[in-house]
Amino acid sequence: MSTPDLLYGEAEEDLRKNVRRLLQERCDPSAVLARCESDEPYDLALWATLAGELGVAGLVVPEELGGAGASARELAVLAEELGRGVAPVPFLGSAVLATTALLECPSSEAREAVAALAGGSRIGTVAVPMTTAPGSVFPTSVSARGGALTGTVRTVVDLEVADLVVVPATDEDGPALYLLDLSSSGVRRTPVTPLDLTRRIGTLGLDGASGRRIASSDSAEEVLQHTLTTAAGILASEQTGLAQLCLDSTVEYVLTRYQFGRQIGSFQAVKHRLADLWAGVSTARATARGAADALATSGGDVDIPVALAQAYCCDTVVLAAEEHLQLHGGIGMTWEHPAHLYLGRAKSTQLALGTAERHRATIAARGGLPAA
Amino acid sequence: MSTPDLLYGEAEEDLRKNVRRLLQERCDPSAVLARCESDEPYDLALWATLAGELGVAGLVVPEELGGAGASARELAVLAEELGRGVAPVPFLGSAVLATTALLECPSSEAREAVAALAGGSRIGTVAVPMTTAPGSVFPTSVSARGGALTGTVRTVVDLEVADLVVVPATDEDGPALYLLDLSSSGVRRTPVTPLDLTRRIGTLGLDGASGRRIASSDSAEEVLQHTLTTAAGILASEQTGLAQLCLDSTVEYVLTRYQFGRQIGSFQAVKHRLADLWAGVSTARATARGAADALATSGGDVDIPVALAQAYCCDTVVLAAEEHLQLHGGIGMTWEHPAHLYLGRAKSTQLALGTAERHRATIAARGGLPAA
Amino acid sequence: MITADELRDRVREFLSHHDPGELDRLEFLRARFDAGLAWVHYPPGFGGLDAARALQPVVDEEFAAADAPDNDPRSNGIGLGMAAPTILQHGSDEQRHRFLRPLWTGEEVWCQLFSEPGAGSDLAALSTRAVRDGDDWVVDGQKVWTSLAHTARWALLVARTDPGVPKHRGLTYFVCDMTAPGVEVRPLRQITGEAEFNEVFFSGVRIPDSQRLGEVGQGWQVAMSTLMNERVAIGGGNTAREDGMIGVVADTWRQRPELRTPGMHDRLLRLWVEAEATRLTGERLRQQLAAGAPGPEGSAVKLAFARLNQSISGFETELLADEGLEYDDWTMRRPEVTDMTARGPGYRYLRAKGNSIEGGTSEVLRNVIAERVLGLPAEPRVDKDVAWKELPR
Amino acid sequence: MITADELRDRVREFLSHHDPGELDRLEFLRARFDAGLAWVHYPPGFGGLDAARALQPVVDEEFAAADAPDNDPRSNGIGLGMAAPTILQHGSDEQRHRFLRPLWTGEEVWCQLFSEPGAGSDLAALSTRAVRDGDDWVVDGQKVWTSLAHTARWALLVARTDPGVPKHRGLTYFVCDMTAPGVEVRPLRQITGEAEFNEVFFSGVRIPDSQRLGEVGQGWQVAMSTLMNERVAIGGGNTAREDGMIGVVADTWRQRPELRTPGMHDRLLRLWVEAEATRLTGERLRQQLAAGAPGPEGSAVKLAFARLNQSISGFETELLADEGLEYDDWTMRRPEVTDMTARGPGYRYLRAKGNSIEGGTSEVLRNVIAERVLGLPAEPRVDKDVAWKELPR
Repeated sequence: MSTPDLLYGEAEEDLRKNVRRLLQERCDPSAVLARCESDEPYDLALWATLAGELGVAGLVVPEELGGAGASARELAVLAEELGRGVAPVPFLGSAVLATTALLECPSSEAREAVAALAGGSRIGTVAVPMTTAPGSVFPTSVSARGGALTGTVRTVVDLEVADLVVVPATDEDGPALYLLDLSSSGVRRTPVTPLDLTRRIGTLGLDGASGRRIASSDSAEEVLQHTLTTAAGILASEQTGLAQLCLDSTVEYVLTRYQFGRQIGSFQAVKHRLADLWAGVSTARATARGAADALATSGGDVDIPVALAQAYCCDTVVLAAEEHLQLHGGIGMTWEHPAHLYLGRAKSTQLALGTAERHRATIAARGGLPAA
Repeated sequence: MSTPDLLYGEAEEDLRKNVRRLLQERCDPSAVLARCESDEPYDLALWATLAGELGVAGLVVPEELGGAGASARELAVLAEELGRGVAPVPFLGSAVLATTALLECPSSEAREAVAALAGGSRIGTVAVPMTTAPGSVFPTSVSARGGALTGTVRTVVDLEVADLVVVPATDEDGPALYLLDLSSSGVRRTPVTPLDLTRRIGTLGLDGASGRRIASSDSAEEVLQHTLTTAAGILASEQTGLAQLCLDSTVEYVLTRYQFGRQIGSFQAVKHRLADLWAGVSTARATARGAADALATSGGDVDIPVALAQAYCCDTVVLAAEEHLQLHGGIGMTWEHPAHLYLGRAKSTQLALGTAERHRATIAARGGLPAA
Repeated sequence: MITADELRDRVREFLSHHDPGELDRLEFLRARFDAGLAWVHYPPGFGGLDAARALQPVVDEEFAAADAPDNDPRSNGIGLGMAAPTILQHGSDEQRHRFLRPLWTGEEVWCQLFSEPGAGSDLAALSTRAVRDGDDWVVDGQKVWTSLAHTARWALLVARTDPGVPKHRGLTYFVCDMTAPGVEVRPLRQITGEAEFNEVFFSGVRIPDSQRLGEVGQGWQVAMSTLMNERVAIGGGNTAREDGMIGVVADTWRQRPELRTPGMHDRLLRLWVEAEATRLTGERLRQQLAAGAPGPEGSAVKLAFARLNQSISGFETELLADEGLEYDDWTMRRPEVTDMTARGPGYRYLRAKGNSIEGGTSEVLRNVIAERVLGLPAEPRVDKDVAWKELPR
Repeated sequence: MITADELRDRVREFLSHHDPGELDRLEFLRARFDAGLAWVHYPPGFGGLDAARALQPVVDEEFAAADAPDNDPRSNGIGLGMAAPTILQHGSDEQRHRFLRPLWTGEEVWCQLFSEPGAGSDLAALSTRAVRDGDDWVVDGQKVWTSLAHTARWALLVARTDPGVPKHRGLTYFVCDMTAPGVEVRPLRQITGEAEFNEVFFSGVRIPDSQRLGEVGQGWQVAMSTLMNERVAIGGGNTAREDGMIGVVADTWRQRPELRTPGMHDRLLRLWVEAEATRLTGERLRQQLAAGAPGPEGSAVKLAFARLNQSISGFETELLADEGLEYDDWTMRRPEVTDMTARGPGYRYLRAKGNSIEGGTSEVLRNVIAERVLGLPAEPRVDKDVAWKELPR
C-alpha cells in the first residue's frame, strides 16, 4: 500500500479553471432549471464545446485516438466541476462508462467508436442499470444469438441522447460485450421520468438488434468490472464537487439572509452544522482523490480506495444537498430555486453504481472483516 | 392492541415522592462516590430502609407474603427513582429478577424466599449473565444431578451481597430452576471489577452445591423468560430515570457556568443539544411507560412494548450520560464529579438484558419484518 | 360541569328532533352548532356548553354512530384549529357571532396570512403594511406559504401598523376578506412539482376596523395565541402502530424480499423503533391533554416527525434502488390535501424535506424547547429595542 | 535554500565526526543541535539551517539509519510542539539561547499553564494574577489540566497583569520555573481512575521580568501563536490503515467470530470507513503542509478523531457484551504517556470522552471552522469591551 498523492497538480488546477469558467458562462443554475422541463433537457451544445474547444470528452483517450491522453486524476477533476455545475451533459454515460469500456476492447470498431466519443461527434453509454455496483455478477438480461441482441435493460444513464451503446450480453461463448448503434432496427428507447432532472435514464429494449462483439468471456467480464470500478471512483469526485457547491452556496446564502436582526450565518446552530458539513466535504475530497489516484496508478489496490470513496461520498453528497435545502428554509422548497436540482442529482448519485452498503460489503470482503 | 395508559397515577406519584425524598437525604451523588471505592460499595442500610420503612423491596409481592401487592407500573416508578439516584442497592437482582422468578414458582420454598426478599431480611438474584436478553435459549452453563449444582455463571448482578440465588440449570428432566442458599458449601463467588461502580457483578462458581428445585421443564423456561422480559421492561424505567437526572443536572450546570461572559446555556449549540436530549428523554419515558403498562396488564402483547422500550431507552440513557459529561466540560472528566458514575451505570444498563440490536431482533420476529 | 352521560343524553335528545337522514346537511350542522354540540368546550351560544375539552369524543362518537354528517374538518383545518380559538379569545361578541358558526359548519373556509418572504422564522419582522384611513385600514404587501388561500373566504392577517417602534410592538391582527378587491392569490410551485401553497399579494386592500382582532399594536400577542393553538393540535392524533410512512416501507419490506439486505434490515428496525416510540410520545401527549394537563411534548413529536419522515423516505429510495431513480410526475398540480403516504417514493422524499421547515423550523422549535421547557436563557438579542425600520435585512 | 541532497551530505559529514556508538547520548544530541541538524527549518545557531520544513524527515531518516539516539520527542511534546516555536517567535535572543538547546535535547521538559477551572473554552477569562514587584512578577492563582507538570522544569504561563481592561488585553506571557518556591503540583484524578494531568497552584511565586515572552499586555497574542502551533501538530502523523482504535476492534472482530452480528457488522464497517476516510484527510493535510500550503483540515481531523474514538470505543463495549461490563483497574496511577489503544475497552471508552474536550472542545472547534475557514460572522459578544473584573462569572 503506497501513499496516494491526494493533492491537485498544476495541470489539474488549470483544467478545473477552464471548465469552471465555461460552466459559469453557459450553465448557471437558472439555465439548468429552465432546461429541465423543456424538450431538450440535455445541453448538447455545451457538450460539443466541452468536447471541441476544451477537448475534455476524450480526456483519458490516448492522443492517437484524438483524446487528451490524461489519467483518471484529470477525469476526476472534470467530474468535480461538472458535478459542481449539475451540468446536463452525457458525461457519465459517454466520457466515463462507454469510453472506459471501449478503451479496454482491442477491436478496431471499439477504437473507432471511442475516437468518435472523444471528438464529441457521437455520444455513448453502457447498457447496465445505473445502480449496478462494481463486483456485481455479469448481467444476464440481454442475450445474443449470432450478433442479434434481445432483452431489456432498465435505468440506462444518458440513453436518450446516446448514439451508441456497449451492451453486456450473454452469447454462445458466455459473457460478452457488444457495440450497438442505437439507430439500428430492433432498438426501443423508453425514457423514464427521473428524480434527477439533470441526468436522464431510460429503458433499453432490444428485439434482435444487430451488434458487433467487442469482447468475450473473461475479457468481457474484466472490462465490465473495470468500467464499473472506474465509474464508481470518478463518481466520487462528481459527488465531492456537488457537495462543495452545496456548501459554498449555503455559506453564501446564510451571509445574506437576515432574521432576528442578524445574518442567519451568525447563529451557532447554523455555524456548527456548516462546520460539520465542511469537515465532511473535506473528508470526501480526500477519499475521492484517493480513488482517482488509485485508478490512475496501475498495479495498486483499486477496489478498497474506490469502495471507500463511494461509501463516504455517496452519503455525504446527499447530506450536503439536504443541509443546503434546510438552511435555505422556505425559499429552498420552491421550484424556482435550484435546491431541488442539487438534491435530485445527489440522491441519484447515491443510488448510482452501488449504495454505500454495497461498497462497505466490498471493503468487508477485501479488508478481511467477514459478516456474522 | 389496546391503548396503554402512559401517565402516572396518583399512587405512583406518591411513591415517587417518598423514594426521592429518602434518596435525597441518604444517597446524594457525593455519598455514592465516596462509597464506591470503599469496602462497602453497596448501601445495605439504605436498602433496609427502602424495604422496611417504605416497604418497596416487595412492591409487587402479594400482601399475604408481606409485600405491597402493587403492579409493574409502580415497580417501574421505583426503578426510575433508583436510576435517578444511581442508588447502590440490590434492586435489580433482588426486587426484580429474583422476586419475579420466585413469584412464578409454586413451591413453598419459593414463597418463603420471596417473603424474605420482600421484608429485606434477605437479598436475592438470578444466576444468569447480566447481558442475557429475553428470548435467549435456556442457559446450559449449570447442570444439576440429584439437586447438586455444578457450573460457572459470569456477570451475575448483585451477587456479592446476595443471600440466595435462583439458578437456571439443566437436570435429568431438562431445564429447571433451583433455589440455592449462597452460604452453602460448593459455592464460590468471585467479584469482578465493574465498569459500573454503583452496581456490582460477580462470577458464580458451583461445585456440587445443593439447591432445591422450584420449577422444571416448560415451566422453568417460561418463568425464566417472564423474569427476563419483566426485568428488561423495568430496566427501561431505570434508564429513563437516569437519563432524566443527566438532563436535569446538565441544565442546572449550564445555567451556572459562565464562559465568554454568558451562561453557557445561552449558547445555541448547547441549547439545541439539550432540546434534542429532552425530546429523547420524553420519548424514552413514553416507551418505558408503555412497557410497564404492558407488564402490568395481563393478556396483552408484552414482547413488543418491552423490546421497543429497551431498544429506545438503552441507547438514550447512554446518550444522556455522554451529553452530561461533554456539556460539563473538563469538570465532568474529573474523578470527584459524579459524571462517571452516571456514565458507568448508563453503559452497563445498555449491555444489560440485551443490547438494542437484540431487542430490535425481537421486534423483527414479532412484528413480521424478517431479515434478509 | 356537564358529565359524559349528560352529554350523551343531550345528543340523543337532539337526534330525536333532528333526523340526519331527513335534514339538509348544512341545516343539520347549523342546528347542532346552535344546540351547543359542535365544540362542547366552547361557551353556550358559540357552539358549546362549557364542557370539558376531553368530552368532545363522546359527542363525536354519538353523532358518528347515528350516521350524522360531520363538518369535514380536513377541509378547514386552519379555521377550526387556529381561527376559531383566536376569535373566541380575542374577538368581540359581534365578531364571534359573525364568524364562528359558518366556520364550524364549513360554509366559510379560513386561511392564515403570517409568513412573508423576508419573515419566516423571524415572523415578527414582517413588512406587510396596514395604514389607517378613516374607518378602514389599507393593506399593501406580500404573504407566502399560504395553504387554502385559493378556497378561503376569510384570512387571519398580521400586518405592520407602526414601523417606528420595535418589531414586536408595531403589529396589528385582522380578519381579512379574501374576496376583497386588491387581494391576489397565486399558486406557489414547490420542489415536488405541485403547488400546495400560495403567494398572496395585497395592493390597497381595504379592511374595516371592525375586522380588527385585539388592540392596535397587540398583533404579536394575538398571533402567538394562534400559533399556540397550532402547536397543541400537532401530534394529538390517536394513531395506530405503523400508521404513516413507516407503514409504507414496512409493507414494501414484507412484500419484496428481493430488496432486503442486512444493513437495510438494521436501518428499517431502527426507524420502526423511532416511529413507534414517537407514536407513543404523541399518545402520551394526547392522554395528558385529555387529563387536563397538556405537556410540552408536542414540540418533541413535531421534531421527531420531521426527522422520521425524512429518514424513512430517504431509506425508501435506497431500498428501491432503480425505482428510487424515478419520479412519478413533475406536472404542476394543486392537491386538495397533503398526504405524505400518497404518490411515489420520490414525492415522499422531496415533500418530507418541508417537514422541518413548515410550521416552525426544527431549529426554531429547539430554541422554543430550550427556552420555554428547559428554562435556558435567550441568546443576546440585537433586534429587541430597535425600531423595525432600522433593522438590517 | 539547502537541498535534500546537501542535507544528506551534511548529516553524513556530521556522523563521520560523531560516532553515535561512541559518544555519550547527550553530547551527541548537543553536537547535532549545534550543527544545525536538530530542527532544520530553525535558524542557524538555534539548531537549524533555515531549510524547508518538509526536509526534516530527510535528516531524521539519515540519523535513524545510522542508529543514532533521538531526543525522545514523546517525553517532551509540549516543549517541542509549542514552547520551542513560541520562544523562537516571541523570545529575545538571550531567551532563545538559554532555552532552545536543552529543550531540544530533552534535558529540560516543558509544560503549558493556560487552562483554569474558570477558564476552559474561554481561555482569555483566566484569573491567575501576576503583579509587578521590582524586577520580578509575583504570581498567585491556579491552573488545571496540566500534562507533565510533575516532570517539567519550565512552563509556559499566561497570567493576568491588568484586570481593569477587557480580558484579552490584560494578559502577559511568562516562562515559569517549575522548581521555584510557591509552585505546587497536585495530581488530578480523572474518570479513568488515572491522573494523567495535574493541578498547579501558585502562591507568591516570583518570576523575573527577564522571563517574560512578548510585551506586557500582549499575552493573548503570544498564547494564540502557541495554540496555532498545537493545531498544526494535530493530525499531521503519517499513519497506516487500521492504526489506532479501529485496528483494535477490527482485530477483535477477526479473532472472535462468536461476537459477530449483522447489525454490529454494519456498524463496524461504517466506523472503518470513517476511520480510513479521516486517515486520508490527515494524510492530505500532511501533503499540503509538505507542499508548503497548510490547509485548515487539521480541525476536521481533530473533530473526527474525537467522534471516532468515542464511537469506536462505545461500539467495542457493546461488541464484547459481558466483558464490556468489566473494568481493568480503577487504581489511581500516573501514566507516562497516553495510549488510547493500551489497557482495556472500559478504559478506552472513558478516556475517549476527553477527546472532545481537551485541546479545544468540539464546540469551540466548530466555531473556529465556521469563523476562520467559512468566514461566518461571530455571534454578538457581551464580553469584548468590558473590563475583565466586571464580567459575570
